[in-house]
Amino acid sequence: MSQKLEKLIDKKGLRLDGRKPDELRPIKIEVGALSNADGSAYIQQGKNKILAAVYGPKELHPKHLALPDRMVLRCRYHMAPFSVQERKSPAPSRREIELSKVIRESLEPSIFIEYYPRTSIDLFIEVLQADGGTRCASITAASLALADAGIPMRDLVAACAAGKVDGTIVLDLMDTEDKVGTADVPVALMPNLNAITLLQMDGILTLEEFEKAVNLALEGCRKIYTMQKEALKAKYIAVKEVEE
Amino acid sequence: MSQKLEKLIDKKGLRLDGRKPDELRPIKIEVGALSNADGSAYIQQGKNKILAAVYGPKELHPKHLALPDRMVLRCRYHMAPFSVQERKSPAPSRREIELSKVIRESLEPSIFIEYYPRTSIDLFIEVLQADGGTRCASITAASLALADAGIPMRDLVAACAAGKVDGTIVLDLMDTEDKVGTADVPVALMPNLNAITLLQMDGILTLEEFEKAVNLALEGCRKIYTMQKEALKAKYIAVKEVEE
Amino acid sequence: MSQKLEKLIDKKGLRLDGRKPDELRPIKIEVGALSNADGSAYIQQGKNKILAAVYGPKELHPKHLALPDRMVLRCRYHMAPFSVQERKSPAPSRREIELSKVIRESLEPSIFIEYYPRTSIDLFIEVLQADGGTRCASITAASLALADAGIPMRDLVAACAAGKVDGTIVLDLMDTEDKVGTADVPVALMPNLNAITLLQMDGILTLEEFEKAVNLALEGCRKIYTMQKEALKAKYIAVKEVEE
Amino acid sequence: MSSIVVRVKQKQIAQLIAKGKRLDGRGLTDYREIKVEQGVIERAEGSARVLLGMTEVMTGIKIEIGQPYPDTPNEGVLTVNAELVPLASPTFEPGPPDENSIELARVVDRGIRESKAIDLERLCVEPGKKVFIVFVDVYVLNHDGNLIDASALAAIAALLNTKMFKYEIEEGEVKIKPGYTPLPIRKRPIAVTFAKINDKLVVDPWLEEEQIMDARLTMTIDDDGNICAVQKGGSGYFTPKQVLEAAKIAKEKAEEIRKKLKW
Amino acid sequence: MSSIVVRVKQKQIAQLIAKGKRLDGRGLTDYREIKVEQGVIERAEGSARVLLGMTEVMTGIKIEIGQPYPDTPNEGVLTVNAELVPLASPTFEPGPPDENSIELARVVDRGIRESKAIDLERLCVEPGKKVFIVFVDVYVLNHDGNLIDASALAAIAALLNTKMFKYEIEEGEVKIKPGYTPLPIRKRPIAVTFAKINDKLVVDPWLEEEQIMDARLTMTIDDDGNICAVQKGGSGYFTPKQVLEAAKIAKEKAEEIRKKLKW
Amino acid sequence: MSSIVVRVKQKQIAQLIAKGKRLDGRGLTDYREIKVEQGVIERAEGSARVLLGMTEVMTGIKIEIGQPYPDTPNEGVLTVNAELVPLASPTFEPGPPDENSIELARVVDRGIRESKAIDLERLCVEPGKKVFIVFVDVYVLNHDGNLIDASALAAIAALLNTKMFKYEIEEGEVKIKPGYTPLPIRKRPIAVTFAKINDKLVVDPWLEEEQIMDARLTMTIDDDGNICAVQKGGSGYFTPKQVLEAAKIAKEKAEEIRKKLKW
Repeated sequence: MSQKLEKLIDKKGLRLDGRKPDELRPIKIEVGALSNADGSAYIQQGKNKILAAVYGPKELHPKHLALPDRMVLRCRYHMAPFSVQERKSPAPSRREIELSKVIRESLEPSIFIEYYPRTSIDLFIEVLQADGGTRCASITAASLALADAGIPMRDLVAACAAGKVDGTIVLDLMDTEDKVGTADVPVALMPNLNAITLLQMDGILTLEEFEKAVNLALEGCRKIYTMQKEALKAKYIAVKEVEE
Repeated sequence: MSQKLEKLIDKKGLRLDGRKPDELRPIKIEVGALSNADGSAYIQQGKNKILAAVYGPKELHPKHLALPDRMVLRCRYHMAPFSVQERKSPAPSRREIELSKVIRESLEPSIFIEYYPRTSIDLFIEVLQADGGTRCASITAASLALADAGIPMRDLVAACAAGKVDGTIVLDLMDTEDKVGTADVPVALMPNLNAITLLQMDGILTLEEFEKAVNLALEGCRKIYTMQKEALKAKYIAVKEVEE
Repeated sequence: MSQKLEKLIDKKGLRLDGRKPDELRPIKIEVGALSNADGSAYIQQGKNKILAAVYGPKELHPKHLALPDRMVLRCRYHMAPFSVQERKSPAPSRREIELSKVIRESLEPSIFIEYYPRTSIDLFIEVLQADGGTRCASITAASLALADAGIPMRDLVAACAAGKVDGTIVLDLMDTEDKVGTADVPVALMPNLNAITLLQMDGILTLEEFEKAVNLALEGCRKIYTMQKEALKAKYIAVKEVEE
Repeated sequence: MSSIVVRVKQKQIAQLIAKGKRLDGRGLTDYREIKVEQGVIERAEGSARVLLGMTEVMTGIKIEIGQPYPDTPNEGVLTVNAELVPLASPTFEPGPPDENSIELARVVDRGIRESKAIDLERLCVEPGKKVFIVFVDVYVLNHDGNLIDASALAAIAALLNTKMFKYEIEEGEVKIKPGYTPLPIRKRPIAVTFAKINDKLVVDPWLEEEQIMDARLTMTIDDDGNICAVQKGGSGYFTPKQVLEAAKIAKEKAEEIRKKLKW
Repeated sequence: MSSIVVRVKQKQIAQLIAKGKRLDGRGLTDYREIKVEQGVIERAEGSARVLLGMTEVMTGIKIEIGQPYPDTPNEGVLTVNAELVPLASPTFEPGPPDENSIELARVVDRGIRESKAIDLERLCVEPGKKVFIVFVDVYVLNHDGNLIDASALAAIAALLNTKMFKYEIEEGEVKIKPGYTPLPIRKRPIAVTFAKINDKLVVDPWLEEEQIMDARLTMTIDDDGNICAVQKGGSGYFTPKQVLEAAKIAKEKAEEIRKKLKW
Repeated sequence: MSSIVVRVKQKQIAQLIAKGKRLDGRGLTDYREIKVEQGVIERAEGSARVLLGMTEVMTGIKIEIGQPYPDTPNEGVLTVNAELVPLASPTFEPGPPDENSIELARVVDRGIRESKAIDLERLCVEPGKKVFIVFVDVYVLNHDGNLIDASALAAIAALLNTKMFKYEIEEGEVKIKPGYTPLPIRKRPIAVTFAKINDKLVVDPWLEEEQIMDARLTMTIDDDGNICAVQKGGSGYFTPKQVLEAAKIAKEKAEEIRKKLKW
């Protein structure tokens, strides 16, 4: 985060795209977007466009990686070369490898991994267009893809970032705010269990600001959770209608 | 070896660091330097600082690499990025791959490899600071790490180089002598068996000079052998004292 | 294919090396050129110099890649670093990976792959000097290497390109014609079965020109087929003479 | 599906084709429904999404300034890459491109390059030193057969949709100016792929047809009805007659499909 | 140790923690003994060795001249790399960095970068063309738990110890002059890591605690008591209350640990 | 061959050697038949093919213009690479160079470099900026033992055969002129390899001898009879006496072999 002098919040307290500090970007979620995957979801959050797909549970190869008492969740977060301003090489970057890990660890607490010993689930996330907050939007979509695949889960995981921009704590930073702002705090939550499964931060915050940012992000997670449930319902109703 | 005109030996016959031609650099050896390894040793020789660690004997994966009648010794010689003047990439260089091979082949003759069929020993060497003669110092330390791990051995392997500098055959070349000198002859020896287990040379030597250099290096090996045994003894006494 | 204005066909209708449009370059074939391989062949076609070697049939490792009802043919087409004008890195290029695939698929139809379930054959092709048309010459040699290894086959595969140069459809393009010409159509044929097993094209041709080029290439394949059979015979006679 | 059910179905597909019919009701030379959406990724210089039945391919174009190849100092550079993204099929694995994705990229590349679809000379900024590099990234999102035709179509659709930034040269440095110009496109090559099943040719094979085909043949056709690229694939063969028959059908089909493109 | 003994011991560790005690006698928010040795590798521009109990990390700093990033033409470049050297643990394998060493490097990097510990603008030699590149190589030599805190401490200790060569620019070329200046350091970020075991937070987990922890939380704190980096790890979760409690403890602990550094 | 037959044969080889004889009739210090063919690849700047019995190695030389190493700004660059091409032996695998091919390349490299066989200073085009890079690519085509001697011989044979293009410098750019000059070669280093079997030294081991040897020793000798490179390999050892004996034999053998080279 570099502190260049751009005005990210105007006199009325509104952000570059007209949002209030505690307002989410427009979100569109579609469950079951891909026909080959066992479960899938597509999310648009601002200009983010992200697909998540789940294959499994299935036998794990090579077998010596299988665990006798639990399933193995594998996760690949990947950005399309054309998803960002400068073309990204398709080889996984260090950033993508770290995000694959923290996304996996944000979803593992939600899965009854002990139900399927010796198996694996593969979770693939493709960022087709990136606009800040891709890790959170990816988690939101990936959790729905897991549900769509029929994996038994404790709760859905909803994710959202808060941060500090022009001295104000704001919700759901878009790309410019992420790059020019002072801090970014991505959070993932299982709302029913009040359990934070992802927490990162970069930037500079006092303890008080940090507390405020975490609480605002948690609020955002809860709003997104409602949308997740609607998206799931929409698919089930659609399926039911087709079946009838 | 490039032949630049620098004076490496002064009028009194002394070298840049004040040593006589047949004098070793100061050597400090510590056996059992690392707590996780099954055996380990640390050596300082001049400004060389090198750690060696042994894990094993243990089952070999993948199993089709295991040998029915002997153990497999695997060896990785590796330099820390900050060990040399210009930062070294952590990926193994061709030089490191060759040295891993010749170091392994200098130690194999000392191990009763037929005692542990189907198993492997992993030997890891990390050069934390390099000052010429790292392969020899690595062998000296690695042989102690094997002994510290309780691997049954025919003899310790002690290693030392000799070379030609300003027309003189000298012992234990340091970095500048290695780079500016005319020849370098690293040698490893099992003193009790009079067995040379490493021998390399680069530079230009007549047959007579070569013979002189090999003999000087062998002398160096025997001196180092004494220090190896003292270092082993020091550890056993220390252990005994702790136990009592 | 770039269209630079060079005269590739002279007033008499002859090409840079004096050939008529429908004439092959001089071809020399030797079966059994390498002693370690189970089958091998060497071809010179113009300045192309290519070796093909076959190892197998043999057990396939790792075993999960083996097929219960057929053999697996693996193929590596590779160019020596010194085979071309600018040194080629020894790591396989994308072009080499594609050619390995199409060469393999041009030979598979000729092998009774169902005769050896669970096994594999490794086919290695090394281009020592390249002069245009290496993929066809490689197929011609590789098919002989398979025969030399005693693999049961439906027919030999003979390969040859045709193309368009200075407005004329010509046979067996050499390097300059390939680079400066308008189109190149490599074809592989099992002559006894009238079966086209390789067909590619780059350049621009009308449907009529394409038909003409394919037919000319097929003629070339049939001529090469005759040479293949002679080369096989030559080896058997030589072997017989040695045995007697 | 159990493997017995699979084999019964495969037999049925093959038998129907022998009678000139297909399991999904198409005629032997019919394509599945084709949808082309151009301009789907705002952040890319050009983009398109193609649906060929259930096969889905997205292509994005990025443009950078870089060095020309030494042998074409006055021409921009075209680079085609294809990713068989693992979310598209249980048979796709993460990792560097395998032979299938490399072949796919190279067949798409050949159609664009050999038809001279892009006027590469107009992409030269400073001869021998600076040119535009056009990255065509083919991204397969759902694999239900015939990836070549879908990818080639998505690639040319994205190129037709591509806008380049304007620039001027100031003291040897490229300065970006406001505004855009379209990429100079001259031709719209279309790939038409055939599968050989039971000795018949069928156009636009879907996944289950690909699994039982003997061999595959792709003809790429330019706006003038010329052939600009051919690729045979698979472990079977074609007769010379089949090859020429395929060329004729490809010419007709390419003309139909080309109408789906906005220019 | 047999796996039964291991499980009995793990149970014991967890039960003790539930009662506010730890197997090695520490309180829940106590660190193991910390030793910091700065300047251990003469050949490096800066170096340090940190012992955190039996965990041992060495960090070396190398400085080279290279190109700035296009978006920060006036700033030097910071590059952090971490190697989980195989001699440090039977669980470390030789090979390119895995997700654990990449995460470790990136968490250490974030603390230094976000706290603006290095004045990168003073590392610019020629704007847009030449800057100093600071390589921070974290080398884990013995793994007994809490690698993040040991590595972050070794990194800032090595940076504080770093001397840069002096230079002048002659006809566009950098000429090295005799003498050294210290690297311009402004802040000393300290990472404080918590493990959650039996729903309690413990500070500075050692290896056996890490093996049974539900989740891990690292807070990096700068000289002013601000948070400059946070990282949650592991397959468990934290309650919002635990997160805020951890932030408060981290602030106190960071102040204590910072005293170990020579500046 | 069944493994019993193999073992009987190996025993026979070892027993014969103890008596000073070899299975193929050679004396202990005899080489197999050596054939050297220089100039076999017209497209390469230099090339040679060496047959050592059934061992076959081809070496090609390519020359490019590139940057010198920073510490030798006035010298051309020598790069030796060795490929154990998989068609040469059932034990060679495709893929990046393994430790055996790296050792092979580095031993060949050392002989050329340490004997100062190439006058690298005459390969400098523009000090510190442009020099000739000499790529020596060793290509093993059939492996029947003693790859080092065959490769070293093929490398120097190819270098002796190498012609460099002429050039002039016009406005800082290298312009190629018609005509060629030979590469400036000063020395012809020859590698002589010994196997230790049953405590005896044999020269030029073939494959079956290598399979039972205890250790391997290579001495590289220049035109003046000096030693310029030594490499011990294998899991066995040599006595000091054996090493000095080997050096003497190597000197004689190198002189014989050098006669095979056209200069």
